[in-house]
Amino acid sequence: MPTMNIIQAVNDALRLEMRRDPDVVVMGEDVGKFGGVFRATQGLYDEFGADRVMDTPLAEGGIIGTALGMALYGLRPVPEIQFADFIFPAFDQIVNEVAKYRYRSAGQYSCPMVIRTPYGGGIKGGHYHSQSPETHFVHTAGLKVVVPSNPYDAKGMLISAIRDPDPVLFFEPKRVYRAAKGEVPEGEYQVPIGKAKVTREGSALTLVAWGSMWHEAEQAAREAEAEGIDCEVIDLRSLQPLDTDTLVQSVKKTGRAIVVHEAPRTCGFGAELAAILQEKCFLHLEAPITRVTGFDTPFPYTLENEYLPRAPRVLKAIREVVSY
Amino acid sequence: MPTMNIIQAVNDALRLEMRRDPDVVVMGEDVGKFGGVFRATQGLYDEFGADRVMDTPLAEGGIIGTALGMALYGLRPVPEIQFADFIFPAFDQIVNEVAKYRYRSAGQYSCPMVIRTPYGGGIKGGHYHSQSPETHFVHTAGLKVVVPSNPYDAKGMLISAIRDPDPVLFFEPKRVYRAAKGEVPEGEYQVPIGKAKVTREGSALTLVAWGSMWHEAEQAAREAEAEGIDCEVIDLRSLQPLDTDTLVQSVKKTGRAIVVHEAPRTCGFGAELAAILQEKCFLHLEAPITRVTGFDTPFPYTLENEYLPRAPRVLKAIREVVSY
Amino acid sequence: MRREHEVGAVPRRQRGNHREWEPGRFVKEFPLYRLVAEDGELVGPPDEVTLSDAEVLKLYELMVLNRALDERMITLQRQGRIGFYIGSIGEEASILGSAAAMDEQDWIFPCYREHGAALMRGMPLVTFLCELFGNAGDALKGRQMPCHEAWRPGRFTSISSPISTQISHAVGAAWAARLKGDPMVAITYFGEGGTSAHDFHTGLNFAAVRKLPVVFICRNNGWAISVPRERQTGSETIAQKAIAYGMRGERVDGNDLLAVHAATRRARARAAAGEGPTLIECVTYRVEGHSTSDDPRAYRPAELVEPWKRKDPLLRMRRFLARRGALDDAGDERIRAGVREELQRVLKEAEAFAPKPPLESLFEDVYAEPTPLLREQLAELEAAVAADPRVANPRHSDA
Amino acid sequence: MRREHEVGAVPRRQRGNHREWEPGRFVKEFPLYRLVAEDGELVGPPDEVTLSDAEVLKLYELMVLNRALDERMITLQRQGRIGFYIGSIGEEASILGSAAAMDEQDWIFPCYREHGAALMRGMPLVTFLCELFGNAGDALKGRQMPCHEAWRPGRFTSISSPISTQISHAVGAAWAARLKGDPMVAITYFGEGGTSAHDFHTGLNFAAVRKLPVVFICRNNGWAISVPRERQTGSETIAQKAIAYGMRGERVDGNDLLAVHAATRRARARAAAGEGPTLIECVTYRVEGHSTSDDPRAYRPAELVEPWKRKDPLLRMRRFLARRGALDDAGDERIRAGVREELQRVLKEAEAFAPKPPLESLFEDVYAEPTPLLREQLAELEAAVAADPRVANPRHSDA
Ligand SMILES: Cc1ncc(C[n+]2csc(CCOP(=O)(O)OP(=O)(O)O)c2C)c(N)n1
Ligand SMILES: Cc1ncc(C[n+]2csc(CCOP(=O)(O)OP(=O)(O)O)c2C)c(N)n1
Ligand SMILES: [Mg+2]
Ligand SMILES: [Mg+2]
Repeated sequence: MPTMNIIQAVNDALRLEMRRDPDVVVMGEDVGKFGGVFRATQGLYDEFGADRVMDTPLAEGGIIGTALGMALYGLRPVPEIQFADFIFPAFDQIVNEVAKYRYRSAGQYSCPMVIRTPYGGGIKGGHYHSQSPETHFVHTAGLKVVVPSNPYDAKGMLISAIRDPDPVLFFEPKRVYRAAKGEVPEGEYQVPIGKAKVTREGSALTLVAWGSMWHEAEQAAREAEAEGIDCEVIDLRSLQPLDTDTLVQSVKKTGRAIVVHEAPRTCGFGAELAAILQEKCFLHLEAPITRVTGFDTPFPYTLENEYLPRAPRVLKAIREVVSY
Repeated sequence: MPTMNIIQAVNDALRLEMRRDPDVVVMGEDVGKFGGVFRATQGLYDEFGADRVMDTPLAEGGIIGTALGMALYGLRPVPEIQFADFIFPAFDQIVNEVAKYRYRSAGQYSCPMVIRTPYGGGIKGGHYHSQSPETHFVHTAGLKVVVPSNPYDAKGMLISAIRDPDPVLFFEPKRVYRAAKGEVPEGEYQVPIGKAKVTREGSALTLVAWGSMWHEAEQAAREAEAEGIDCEVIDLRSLQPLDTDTLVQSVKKTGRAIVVHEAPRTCGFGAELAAILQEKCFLHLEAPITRVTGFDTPFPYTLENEYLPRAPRVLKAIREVVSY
Repeated sequence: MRREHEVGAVPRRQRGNHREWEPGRFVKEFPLYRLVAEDGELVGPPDEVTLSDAEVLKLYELMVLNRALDERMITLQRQGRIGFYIGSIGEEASILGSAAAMDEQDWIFPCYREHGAALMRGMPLVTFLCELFGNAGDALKGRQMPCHEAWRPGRFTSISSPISTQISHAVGAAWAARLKGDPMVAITYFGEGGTSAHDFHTGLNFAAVRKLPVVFICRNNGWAISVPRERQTGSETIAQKAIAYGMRGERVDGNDLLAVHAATRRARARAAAGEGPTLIECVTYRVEGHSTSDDPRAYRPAELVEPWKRKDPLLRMRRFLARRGALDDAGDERIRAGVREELQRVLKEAEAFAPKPPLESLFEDVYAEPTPLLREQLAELEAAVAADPRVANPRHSDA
Repeated sequence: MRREHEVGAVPRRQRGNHREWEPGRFVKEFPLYRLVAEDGELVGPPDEVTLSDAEVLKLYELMVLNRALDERMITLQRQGRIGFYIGSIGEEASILGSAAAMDEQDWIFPCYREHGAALMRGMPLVTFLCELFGNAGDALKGRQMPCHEAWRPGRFTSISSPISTQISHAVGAAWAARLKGDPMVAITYFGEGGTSAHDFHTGLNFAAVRKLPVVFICRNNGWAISVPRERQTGSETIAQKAIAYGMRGERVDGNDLLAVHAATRRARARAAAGEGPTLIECVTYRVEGHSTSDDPRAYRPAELVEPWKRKDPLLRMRRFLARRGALDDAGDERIRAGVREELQRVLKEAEAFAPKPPLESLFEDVYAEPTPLLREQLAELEAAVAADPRVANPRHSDA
């Protein structure tokens, strides 16, 4: 099996889906000849031509609005938003239009599309090249939201997302775009949307993370192991729909849970997980569900490592939670 | 003391602040001669003239962007977004610009403004005249978010918001715009931002709500009282900053809490409250923090009463939580 | 693709050339295109008429239905039988003239006044009325406010309230059709207020840069709720906004059914031929309030409306048809009586449906398949209704 | 306020009048305004020159500094000493010519290439460099990416990455100044890519409908990262976009410092006189990559760039000054040497600061006063750093 990084895996998934289905098209700023500022669409322009790999004017609202129209008409657009921080000009189109189109037309129309966008900190991007806005979209009924942490899932979930009948926000962890490498099967395969993955079994507590922060959670778990603390780690992968069963099963077993995410803590997705877990595992909990997250400030530049909930902070929380 | 409804209280606050401070200006769609589609700015155009009560073109992004520029230059703009559902075209300006301006310039600049907007369901508004998007803004560092439930608070908090050095989202509960009446002092007074109010003392459980849903919580508490269940009711009023002390004190006392809000449950503000309360009151809890909320669907038209977490659903939850 | 700046010849000793727009320049550059005068006389070049008298008569009948529908529904709203209504009184020619100029396979991306176009595209009147009631007969399962219909079989898309969002959808559909090699041309509607919105700008820009087959119809009816056109934009005409995109623009008498039809037909033909999109400004007037929620007396002097009542598009077509001997008073009365009867009958039919769609419909169509979470929430709601009937009946609940 | 539609005279027998734009029409309608030819000769009307030779010389010096700064910082980035850089090589005349045309009290709303304007407005070079390092000397407390400076004392506002958001800020500030009776005129910068963004449309529309004192400078440098101008908009010129708003437009040779200055000066005067805003298109070229993150070889043939190297704005001013006897080779060398030395010295000064701002600065300025939540989070972070130094030092942490 070839080894790929996440960018290559995304690129591979796009290529395979475009070969399989002529309705799949890619669009966005700089995705054409240039192949995207992170090179995720590299080579697609040459293989599929300017008609299916479309550079657009600089307007995210226009990208999503026209993608919606394409989807209504029967294409499967895969718009790229260059950085997740720049998704907000398209926010109205996403939450008021894309998310509600099927519902408001009672299923007469639908607009499946996959909105790909690199998210998160750790690349010295400051305020506007580091944000993790997943919560906004999880809160919006009608959207699916997924975040792979590794090349295998990135490829398999992107293929699933493109074939999904609903609009999917596909957040790519740009901090580990190149660093996360792994074996990826050639050819097509799917990783189902809505299924979390237990990446490490343990009994002392449950660590829940996704995307870049899954790597920090894993590292913290490794370090905790050295201290004799036996963590279970869950890579959430899909935030909406949520694999509540896997989570609840794990937390009922361990009695303790820590959620790790980059976005600011208040109203981050960790809040939802804490709310659900305390509701569904109440009688099993031996410590409060704890959140190790970004702080409630804009994303900083110089102090980004202090800001990010990296392994040392997770480890500290692990120690505190097991000794609660 | 005169009796007012919420619209009149808002109008009174705007008038007083505009008289006090020539830098306070009002702007938005239809706020001028017409006085706003809900008449909240009625009479201001006649008293203060077209220069301080400004009808704008139909573009919420433009309204907030220009308000930001005005605030930088020293005015205190109070932009109105006609319905909270239409705030999304301004989302980028609010979360990427207004919220971050002070931080990113390290305090060189600031852009205090009060974004007034009617929110919520119950007026047969369907998808686009019913939404409760508060979570998005609470999640965004740099913004304050308040929601009054009654005329007294509406006036006092709007005055506080206008004098606040930070940008404030001021969500007005349009379902009870006219129905919620009460005595309101003449002249100026402030209700501090960041302070919740215990509106009913009780020991069986804590009901937390804000805006329109506070009225449902109160009604449910009255009905529960008839059944011998003694609820404490907290009108949150300010979501960011949050009066954690008042909440924690109450829940430590009662050991049980229900949060009521209109927005979809997933990642709604109830999730944050549940997360905080289970964290801070863990050893005091006798039942999971429970959420009675809107469902994870777009806001419906005909079935809006089924959708809204009104008193009967709250009452059912009360019975369940006390007998957990 | 030429990638070099085209700077043109640079004249020497050329003076500062900031363009001032002499008042009236664009009114002159975009003269109002009219075929039929207010008195019904054909005043335009006869070879530009794109409708036969029989076709005009059919459209006239639809205009009469549209008008009667609007009037009846406003009454119904006042009686509390429906919650809201927004219609097109005075703007019928702009809507029906343009919609009729499109081909069968073309898609319509409406604003919220184009109900006549939905009916033209085969939406049954009873289905439209059920949408207003939001009852069990509503094709939208009671989910949207009145007047937010969608009709897929007629390629009439789904109306949403946020202004101008439909514009880029039309552009995207046209783009898709071109990629698929289909001869579809998209038409989309918006008000002059809608030209201030974000999506107007991006939609027109995307369409022009790719020369996509779209016809943009701006119903310039003078008002955006209480905001007059002069407070909406500093441009003299809406048509001139086409220049910003390198797109064709045209200004048309929006109360002249024949002119609107002819202009749209031409724009459609050019779009289909790969010559790109056109922005058509239909100059018309919002004779009534914005919707049943509005009372224009608070901001608009009645005198302003009077001249426009005389320009009524129905009257003009009636006169036109009369002059051509295609419609006499008796014929007109027959049309009106027929419409009245149909409305009466269909209204009864619509009101016969159960007032509410079923509870479980609340959770359908959020996704193609309900998620586990939504199934859980349905069960929760069903249990709540079972425990306390007030959950589904506000009369027992509200304080 | 006139609230009635102005329809103009309606000609009889008038033919369908959809406007086609003959190719070249707008290039002709907006001829490139130039005062100084590439060889340095004054080719425009001498009475339109708005700068003395001494002033040109000062601006030339600033251009040289700006160029040297850009070149040095690109090197620094390659050496890994700063994380990112985005400069204005080739666009200096567009930026400095326009900024210099504004008055002292005017506010500047920059895009992200206007560092020269920040320096012109008194931002100390060392402060600018500290921003690039994000170190303890950074006036922004290390919060933003390099090249996102803000300088309040010089009324140079805060740069953000999202494209064109600053445009409506400029409009709002101008509106505020008018309400306060201040003689302030706002100037704002954006690229031709930025004209596709939402905020371009709303900003220009708001400004024009209120005739606000704003000067809009579009640096049309041909590229938005890899997207050429032809894929950005279907309009022939950017200047013609002014027509959509009923605003003045002008197309200027953006590599001609004197032309840019004169055009901006006129636009400023009109704005100050209450005659409303102007859109100025500065035709220039992005000679380098978009930023240090970009490599244009992936999408742009080198041949395209060559002609623009000959149009270098520094070269043109040097020739102009030489012709006027205001600058000889020795003088030029003195300027360049001075700039090199200054850069060297200030760079040392900047690098002497501690590499990081203090931990607590992370929680300042979110609000005017930190909320209880933020104080709690600071305590949490301090405890974490105390417990494990790796929290503040990635080298010990990353896998
Ligand atoms: C984004 C958004 N902002 C505000 C509104 C409220 N609103 C509804 S209709 C309207 C005026 C629209 O005027 P125009 O575009 O001219 O259309 P007309 O009603 O005249 O046909 C406004 C402000 C809305 N629906 N959407
Ligand atoms: C809203 C938004 N979308 C995308 C980007 C990424 N981006 C940064 S610069 C740029 C191109 C800008 O081109 P132009 O406006 O012509 O300015 P120039 O760089 O040529 O000066 C893009 C797409 C961004 N910063 N903001
Ligand atoms: Mg209108
Ligand atoms: Mg550019």
